[in-house]
Amino acid sequence: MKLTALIERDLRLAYRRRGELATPVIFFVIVTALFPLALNPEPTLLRSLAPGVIWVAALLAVLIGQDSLFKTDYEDGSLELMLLSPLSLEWIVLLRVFTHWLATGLPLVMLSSLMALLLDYPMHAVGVLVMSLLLGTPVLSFLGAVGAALTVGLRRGGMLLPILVLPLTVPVLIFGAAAAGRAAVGEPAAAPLYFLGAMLVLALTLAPFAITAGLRISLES
Amino acid sequence: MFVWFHKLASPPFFYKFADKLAPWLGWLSLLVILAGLYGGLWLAPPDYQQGDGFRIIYVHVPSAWMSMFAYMVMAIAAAIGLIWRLKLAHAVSAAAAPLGASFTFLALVTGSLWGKPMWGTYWVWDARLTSELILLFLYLGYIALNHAFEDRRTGDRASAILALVGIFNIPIIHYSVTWWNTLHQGPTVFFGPRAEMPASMYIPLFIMIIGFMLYFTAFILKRLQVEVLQRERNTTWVRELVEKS
Amino acid sequence: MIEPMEFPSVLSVDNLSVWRGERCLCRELNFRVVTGEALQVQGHNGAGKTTLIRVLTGLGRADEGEVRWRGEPLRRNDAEYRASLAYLGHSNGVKLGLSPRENLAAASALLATPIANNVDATLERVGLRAHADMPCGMLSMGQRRRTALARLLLAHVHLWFLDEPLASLDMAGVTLLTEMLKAHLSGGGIAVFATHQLLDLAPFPVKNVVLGTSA
Amino acid sequence: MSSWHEFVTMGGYAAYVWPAYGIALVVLLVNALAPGRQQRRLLKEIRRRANPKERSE
Repeated sequence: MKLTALIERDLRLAYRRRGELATPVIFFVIVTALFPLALNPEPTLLRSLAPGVIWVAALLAVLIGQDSLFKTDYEDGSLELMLLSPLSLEWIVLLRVFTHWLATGLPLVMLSSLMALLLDYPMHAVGVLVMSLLLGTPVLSFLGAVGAALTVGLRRGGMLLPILVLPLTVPVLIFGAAAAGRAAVGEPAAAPLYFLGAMLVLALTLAPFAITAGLRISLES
Repeated sequence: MFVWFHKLASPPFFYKFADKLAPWLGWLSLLVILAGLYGGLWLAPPDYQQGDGFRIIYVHVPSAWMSMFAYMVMAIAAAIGLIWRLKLAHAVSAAAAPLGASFTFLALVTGSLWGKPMWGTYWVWDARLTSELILLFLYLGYIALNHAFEDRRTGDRASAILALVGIFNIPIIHYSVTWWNTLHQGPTVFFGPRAEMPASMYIPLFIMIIGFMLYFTAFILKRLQVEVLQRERNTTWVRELVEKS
Repeated sequence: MIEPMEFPSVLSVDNLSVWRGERCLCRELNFRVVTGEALQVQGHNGAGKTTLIRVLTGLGRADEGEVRWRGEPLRRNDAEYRASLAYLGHSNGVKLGLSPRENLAAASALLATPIANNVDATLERVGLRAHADMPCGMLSMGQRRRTALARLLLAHVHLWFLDEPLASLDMAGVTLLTEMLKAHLSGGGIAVFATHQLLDLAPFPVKNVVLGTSA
Repeated sequence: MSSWHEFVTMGGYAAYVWPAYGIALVVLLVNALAPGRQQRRLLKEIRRRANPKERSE
């Protein structure tokens, strides 16, 4: 199938510039590590703050990473070819965001369990934390992709993107951090996880349309 | 009727139409707001719990109401602009944003001034105030994107997409914030009209809301004139208009 | 390839006006190009050649007027139209991290029709056989441009839109492009290109559009 | 309200009620005056561009 060839291309490219793609992940690790330095490194305090700290750091890291989603394609002209392809741009974009998430979001989710240990987050709840990030970070990727599509033609788009997208990410942050927080104190975390799942379904179905519309507008001039 | 709407969407006709209508609506809104203030600040009795502090309601609730109404106007106009490629519709979105942002700002400031005597602090992460704050961020994002492009038309269309994504998100944001708020059981003070309010309390509130709506209509027309002029500056009708004046 | 008579392959433009910000690039432009013809877009730098070509591909949009393909005005998101065109822009659309072979494989994944020429033959044709597996970042500007030219040969499409195709090509590259264009026209194709140099495509007719004279 | 005094002091809430109305007044006034000023400035600019000769006047 053709679309698998596109995934293959994206993953191959991602592998060749893995250094660049690692930056959001490194950013995530460093930001998480800064909190104990700014706060009091007392274990009970850290434990109570851990879900929020990890979630905010993941949110920022994912959004910062999304700036590069279409940038190189825009600069080298591949984006025009994508738009001129007779294949459905929605599908192309969906795969694009997904492979980008595989390259940046997934490593971040994996590392979050490690960061959880540094923040004295209870071991028994790590599964829920990882699950919440697994469901939530793709939603962030899609929201970030909408912002990236709208700002791809702008020279100073990198600063603008978080301003546009951060307010939209509030529900993901709330449910994600709540799931991780509840699990840590032994409360049931299913409800917020379901909400995250529902948002993921919404993002998967609606965001590609917003992203393609944004790309078409950005490339018009 | 439809023909009339079609004519109204043509920029030169609209410009003259707005020129005639805006001052009338502006003065009318002033009258209505003054009447509402008289009712709210003088005639209405003090609240049995909040005393005279509750009188902030007459500016807080209309502002909060308008902040959401303006976003609706902005998003609907954005959709019309994208679907039917109506330049005037994009101008409506661009004109509604700064007005909506100011109402949101007002709702936040009056809300926190109300909160101080009730909670003992200017800011509490109450569900409504938090939603208002996020709404303000959404407005700021829209305005920033709208002005980020060299070509005004590209900016209009890009920010229209953002407004639409926003309107889909607002219910989810509001729901999540309410959920989060009940989870953490913050202090709740009731902002807004209550079922058992006497007529002398809620009638001024409705008058104020009507006054704010009139104000919004009057000054969105005025702002639209500016937006239309900016977008149409090279056309012959603008040249003729300039030469006549 | 037999075309039904009622749908002759013709690209036409009716009363096209394109503005860029405050500047009018073309006003009420009219032309038509048919099978076997080429159209050269001329004009000084900044006259709007790129913008016009982008409007013709459907990437850009016109302020007034219409672009018609086989008599039908272009719709928004016209996948059928996009399936019948190939575009070579200012930028090559070549990924520097991938080799020419990988680039062509990715480009063919974006096509609707199965590829007409296999990747090896195409690379041979544009003279990149020896460099097929080097990352494009290590190739010269001219070789990258050739990789982009190779993309045009992957599928049989009716319309070629070429924006400054001669940029960074050497003499042999210019000859290659001329031959490619002639082969395309003789196969019943249409080519629209913007160049500063005149291309000799005899015996095929080359029409002209000159932009920037009215401004 | 039964007296001016009561109206001004707002039953002890004057420090909150009056600033709220004051800020509202300022915001509404700014929004009311800004578009008119912008419109005049824009018209002037368009006129100047249309006839560059009149600039010296």
